Amino acid sequence: MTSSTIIDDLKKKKILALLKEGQRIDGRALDEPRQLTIDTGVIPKAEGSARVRLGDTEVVCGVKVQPDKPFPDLGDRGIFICTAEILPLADPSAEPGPPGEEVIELARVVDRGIRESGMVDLKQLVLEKDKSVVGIFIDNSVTDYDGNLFDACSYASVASVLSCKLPKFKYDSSNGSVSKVEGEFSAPPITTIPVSVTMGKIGDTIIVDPNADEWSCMDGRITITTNAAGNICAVQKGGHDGFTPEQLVQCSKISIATGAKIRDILKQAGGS
Amino acid sequence: MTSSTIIDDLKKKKILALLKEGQRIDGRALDEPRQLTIDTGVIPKAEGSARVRLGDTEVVCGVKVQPDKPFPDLGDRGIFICTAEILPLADPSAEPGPPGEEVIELARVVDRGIRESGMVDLKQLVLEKDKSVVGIFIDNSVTDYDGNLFDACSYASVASVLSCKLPKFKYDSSNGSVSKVEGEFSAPPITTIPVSVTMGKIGDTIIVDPNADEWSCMDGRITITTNAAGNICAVQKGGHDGFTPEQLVQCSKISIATGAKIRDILKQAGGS
Amino acid sequence: MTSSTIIDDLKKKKILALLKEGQRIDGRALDEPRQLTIDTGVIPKAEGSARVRLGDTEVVCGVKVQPDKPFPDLGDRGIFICTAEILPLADPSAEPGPPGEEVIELARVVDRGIRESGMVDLKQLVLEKDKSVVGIFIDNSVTDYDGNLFDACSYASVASVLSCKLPKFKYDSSNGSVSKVEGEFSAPPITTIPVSVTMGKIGDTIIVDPNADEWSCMDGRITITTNAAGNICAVQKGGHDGFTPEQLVQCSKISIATGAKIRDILKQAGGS
Amino acid sequence: MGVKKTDIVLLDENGIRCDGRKINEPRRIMIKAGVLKNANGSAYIEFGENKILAGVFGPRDVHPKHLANTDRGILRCRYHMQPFSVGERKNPAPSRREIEISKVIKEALEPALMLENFPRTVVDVFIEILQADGGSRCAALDAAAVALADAGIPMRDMVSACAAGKVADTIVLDINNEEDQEGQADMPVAYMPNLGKVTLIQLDGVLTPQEYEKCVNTALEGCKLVYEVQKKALQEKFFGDDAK
Amino acid sequence: MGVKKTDIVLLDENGIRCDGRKINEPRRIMIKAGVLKNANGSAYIEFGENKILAGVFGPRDVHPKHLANTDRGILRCRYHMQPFSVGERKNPAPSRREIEISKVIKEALEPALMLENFPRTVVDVFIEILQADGGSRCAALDAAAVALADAGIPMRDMVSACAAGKVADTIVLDINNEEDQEGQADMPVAYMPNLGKVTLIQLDGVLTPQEYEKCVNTALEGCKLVYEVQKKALQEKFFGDDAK
Amino acid sequence: MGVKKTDIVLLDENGIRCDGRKINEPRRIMIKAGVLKNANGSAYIEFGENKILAGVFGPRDVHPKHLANTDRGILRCRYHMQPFSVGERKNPAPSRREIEISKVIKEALEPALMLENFPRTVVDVFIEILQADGGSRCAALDAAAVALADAGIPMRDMVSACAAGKVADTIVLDINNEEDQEGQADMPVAYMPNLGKVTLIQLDGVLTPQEYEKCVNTALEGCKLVYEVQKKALQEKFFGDDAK
Repeated sequence: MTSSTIIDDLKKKKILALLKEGQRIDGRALDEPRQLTIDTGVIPKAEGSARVRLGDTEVVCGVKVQPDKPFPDLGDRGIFICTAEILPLADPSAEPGPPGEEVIELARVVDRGIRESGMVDLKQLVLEKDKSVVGIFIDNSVTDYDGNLFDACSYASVASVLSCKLPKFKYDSSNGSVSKVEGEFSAPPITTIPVSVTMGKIGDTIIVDPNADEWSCMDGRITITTNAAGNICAVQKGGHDGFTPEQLVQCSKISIATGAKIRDILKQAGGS
Repeated sequence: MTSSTIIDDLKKKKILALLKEGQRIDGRALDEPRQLTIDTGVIPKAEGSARVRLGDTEVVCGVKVQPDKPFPDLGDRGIFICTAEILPLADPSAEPGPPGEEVIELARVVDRGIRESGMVDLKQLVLEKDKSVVGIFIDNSVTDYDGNLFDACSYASVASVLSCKLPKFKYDSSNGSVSKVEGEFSAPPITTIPVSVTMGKIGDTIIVDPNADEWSCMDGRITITTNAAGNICAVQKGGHDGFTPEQLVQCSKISIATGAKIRDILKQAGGS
Repeated sequence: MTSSTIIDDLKKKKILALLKEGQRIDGRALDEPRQLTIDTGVIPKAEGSARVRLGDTEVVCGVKVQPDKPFPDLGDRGIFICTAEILPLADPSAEPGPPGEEVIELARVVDRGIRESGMVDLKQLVLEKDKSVVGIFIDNSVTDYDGNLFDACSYASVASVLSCKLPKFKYDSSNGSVSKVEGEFSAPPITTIPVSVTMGKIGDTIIVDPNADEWSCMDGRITITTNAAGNICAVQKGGHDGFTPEQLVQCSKISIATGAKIRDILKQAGGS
Repeated sequence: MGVKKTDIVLLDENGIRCDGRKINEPRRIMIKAGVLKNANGSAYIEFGENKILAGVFGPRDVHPKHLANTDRGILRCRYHMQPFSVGERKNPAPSRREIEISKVIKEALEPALMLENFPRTVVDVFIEILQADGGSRCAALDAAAVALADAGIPMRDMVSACAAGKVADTIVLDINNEEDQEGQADMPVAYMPNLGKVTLIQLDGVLTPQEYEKCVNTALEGCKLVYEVQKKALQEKFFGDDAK
Repeated sequence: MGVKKTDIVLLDENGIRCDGRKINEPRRIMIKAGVLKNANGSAYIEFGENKILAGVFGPRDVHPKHLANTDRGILRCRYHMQPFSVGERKNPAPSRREIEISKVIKEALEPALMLENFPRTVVDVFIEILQADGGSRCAALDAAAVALADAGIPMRDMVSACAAGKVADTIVLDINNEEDQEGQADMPVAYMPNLGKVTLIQLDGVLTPQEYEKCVNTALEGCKLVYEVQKKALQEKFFGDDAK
Repeated sequence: MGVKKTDIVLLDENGIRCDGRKINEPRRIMIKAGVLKNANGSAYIEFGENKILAGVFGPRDVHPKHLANTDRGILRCRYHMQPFSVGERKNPAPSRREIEISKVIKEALEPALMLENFPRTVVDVFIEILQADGGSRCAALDAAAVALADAGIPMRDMVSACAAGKVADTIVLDINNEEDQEGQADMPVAYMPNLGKVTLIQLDGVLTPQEYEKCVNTALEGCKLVYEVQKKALQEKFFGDDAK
């Protein structure tokens, strides 16, 4: 491990030295995300799916749509659940087993960013109030790790949902059973396209979309999700250092500007 | 750890030396429990609650009352479940995680002492036979450890139940649903007040309500629960040494005498 | 551990030397299973049961028969589940706790051998199509280990099922409840008697029913289950070495011949 | 046919119990020592309808090592029910009830074992309930104690266990399943017969102080009867049929 | 009686909120330091209807040892809800929500602690929610920071937390339970008041960029109010009632 | 469209199967080596509708250390299905089926690996089923073997896997999903083509001894076809498009 630690140390020093001159280790501008490539429909058996590459981070996402019972007290809306998992082949340090706090935070932040934006109008997913609703289950699997899983999983989720074909279900009130109407599909009820933008803070420099090298030496982290109207719909700060109030405002502006560009890519990928 | 072990050793020798003269390390008589302080209603959102201090042992207990399905073959009685947990802030040696055998025994002994006494008439908690009953869930959380959790949790449970306001539920036989009748409450159907008295055996001396120092050096342990009629309704022996038959009778007498005094304190605290 | 390792090494060398001369350490012929002893009805409270000794390997098996909901999409057949557990008293190296991959494979291979043979006609175990069926739960507990648990558990399962008294259940379509008709029993709907034969490969020698010493030094393993018609209904290869195609055919012939002899013992034990 | 559980007469006018026993009569007890090949010591007991197997390993190294005690050996105990041992199939994962019983059995055996002779080691006692009836924890203890002796673990005394209880307002010996379900109190007791110490006592149910004392004493008489059966089992194992 | 949840008036024409508070008015806050005997430091907070206990152990040895860091101490944090702390009884096993909150609280406290002084050790913060109301993570943080100070852990600054949010199209301080359920946005914020750094910020709900900035600033005003209460609690603990 | 599953014609009068294949014709197979950046070796396979990713790490240190073997490297294998890989969403926790398949895949790969060269280390094979179809364990093995070669782990031989089975009383190559559900037997086989050894064989379903032998041989023919695709994938990875 010693030699790898020395290389890590050298890399960290390099990153810090470059940032002082406003440069990044991979040549990007401070507010420039990595190249984003999206393929949808990669899992034909799933109702929606996408493979997303954000730099060298890769995520495969699949959507399953199934009838379900609504949550208690939420009988007037469908179910929408977004998960994330780092597959053990994505990273030498990943281990099979129950998710740690990092992965739980990842899944919850991705889920919340999309949910709080109201992207999918869950009220249109009710088959029978309080009895039966449509559930949309979005599972993200990270297959290659190069930092910033928050945005990669968020984009994969959004693209999968945009590309999703919603089967038609029929509720039979005589016996409470639900059946699928073969061959009938519709687009999901989309209201907006949320875009997550994650920024790292190294020293006092804010960088957009940190790669794995930057991720491992950053002091703080903030993920801001914006909707199509340019409003902010979710924020999550992480990392062992704080942000000044001014930096928080700066980050919100970056997230709106960068979000708008990425929203165009997502729209195109989703075919809408 | 060495120095602490030496202190523990010295303390143990002191305890044994004092006991030979019929004295205890904190000056109590052999059959004298520590001061018992009970505050009820400390968790207003719970249907019943209590904070109990027994010496420096502290327990917070809350009662939730909810409609539930009865257990199979027990369709003619409500549900009554008592749990206990040692919070990790209660003790440097406590760890978060699933309960060990010590805590499982604690919870089961507290539960059994109250259940076997018939304190709550479970037959009065049936909403619709075999279909729907009222469940009383009593959760004890130990917040500060100074030995003898058995009695502290038992007193906290009893006081919480005595202070409990039972909501009124209505069973709708047309669709099997249960609804709460807002604003209507009653006292739980109490038949007796059980009192648990735990005794330690150090050498051949029996002491009541051992504190943490005594607990760590005792050889055997017995918890005897008595009801308001002065009868014995539950016994649990623990520890790595045995009791003579005569000691078992001696302990039963102590538990009846001490139990009567503590029952008065519980009655007062419960407002009955 | 050193001395035991030396003995193990010596034993292994002895086994290999003997096999070169076509002999086994316990004097058996290469294709000769150990003595099989079966007692049925050993657990009167279970609907079926057996204690099986295969050499010094011992298994106790019990069958519980209970009404259950059918699996989705399998509403026209009963439930048949076979499990296996190595009890910690069976073997100094066994540990209490969740089953490892060895035991999961054991249980699944035993289950599959019997299931794929169609031994029990599950279509005759339906109380009400899609609503209620009879479940047959077969639990094997290994009480003494001397190798080849696959065959010992399989024989115990088959003997338990053959000796099983199936209670009569009545489905009440008005409320969906199921009740047992007291005192009425029938034999389970048996169509064939499957026999599992496990062979080890040490070097290039195939031996039937390896004991613990042979098991610990064998290179490959194959379990072949045959039915009463002499057909092959399940195969499972294990171990860290492969088999030539010719060996696979050789093993299938051994399993048919040996299976026929063991089937007679099972029939007798099951009283059919 | 048409007889409901609650119609059982637990004690008739002649002092005869629902299974035909007298008030102070235990059920049939059969113990066999040394029944397993792999375990260092073992025993099989049939106590009424209970059928229980106990196996002992040790003294042996402790894993993980940090659990070892430098002063004395440790005792571990697992009481475990087979899925087919009860009326409705039991989930094989240990229940809270099984964990508690494992603990009280461990503490009932510990006073009899000279574990101070074996620092840094562990003795493992594994108890498997093949068929359960009333009083299974006492029967389990009886088998476990014989298995420990069979394993050659140095013991100060045997541990012998038997329950007493209250049925139809009467203190009776050795509660069976129906009496446990329908009766008024159940008190399992374990006893070291030569040292005169009670190493397990539990009680569920209500007793007056007088009944409590009588119940303890009734259970102790049962323990002494069990003790004779345990001794016989060990004699048969070590000295063969001549010992009969 | 007959009043449905959705009929709540979150903000009336006079700028008064559903619990009678003004837009910039926090709920009642009471903090007491040093409430536990066993913990090295502790605090109890009542913040609105929140009732929360925090206890700190450490710096102490790390178990298992391979988790230790040779450069600096590590911080562990557990935010845990009692089963009786919410309307419907909560399963005591930690939920994914509790695990996430534990992590963000840990990261909110870490910048304030001089853990570099205590290599190879761990500081454990245990937070128990006895009764939950809106804003429990901020209240938990406030108690935890006081408990850390009470334990004598060297700190660069206090950490003070308070939420702001959007209710009836208005930015308000310190969201309560009803406002959280029925309101438009909730933004918990933690702040080091002397170093001027935000160590926790989350947002659920939609805000315009202008509202976002106002919401941050409103929350920071709340943090400063909390800071005064935290200081008072520590003064009372260490200097007694004279400090009042 | 009113057509029920059981109306599928698995084999028509012209010997054509439900997906248009002939009796000895495998589904489309496409393998790509070296598809992941972090893994030491990797492969992606499409085999019919199966879409599977395999990644290899190692030889590397074993954690926890007591699992290490001083004589030879150990092989660990995980076969894991994505929640979205099947019709109904699958719980991501490994099922008993996945654990068994992981074990037989490990034992099918082991004979081909020269693990004796790497004592005290572990080679980890992670297989992720992105989309499942009939024969996923064979396809998984095929990808895993290529990933191991891609990782540069010394191998005695390739491992090539393909199933055969019985459908409409006929032995056919490479069972698809419908044939697996509705057919009479399924026999997955893995083969070291140069060493001539079968390293995995399982069978579900009933075969006469003659059918059994024919089924083995049919599967072996499939394995040889797969072997060519595996070699091509590695050539393309290491020698580029020229290799085509």
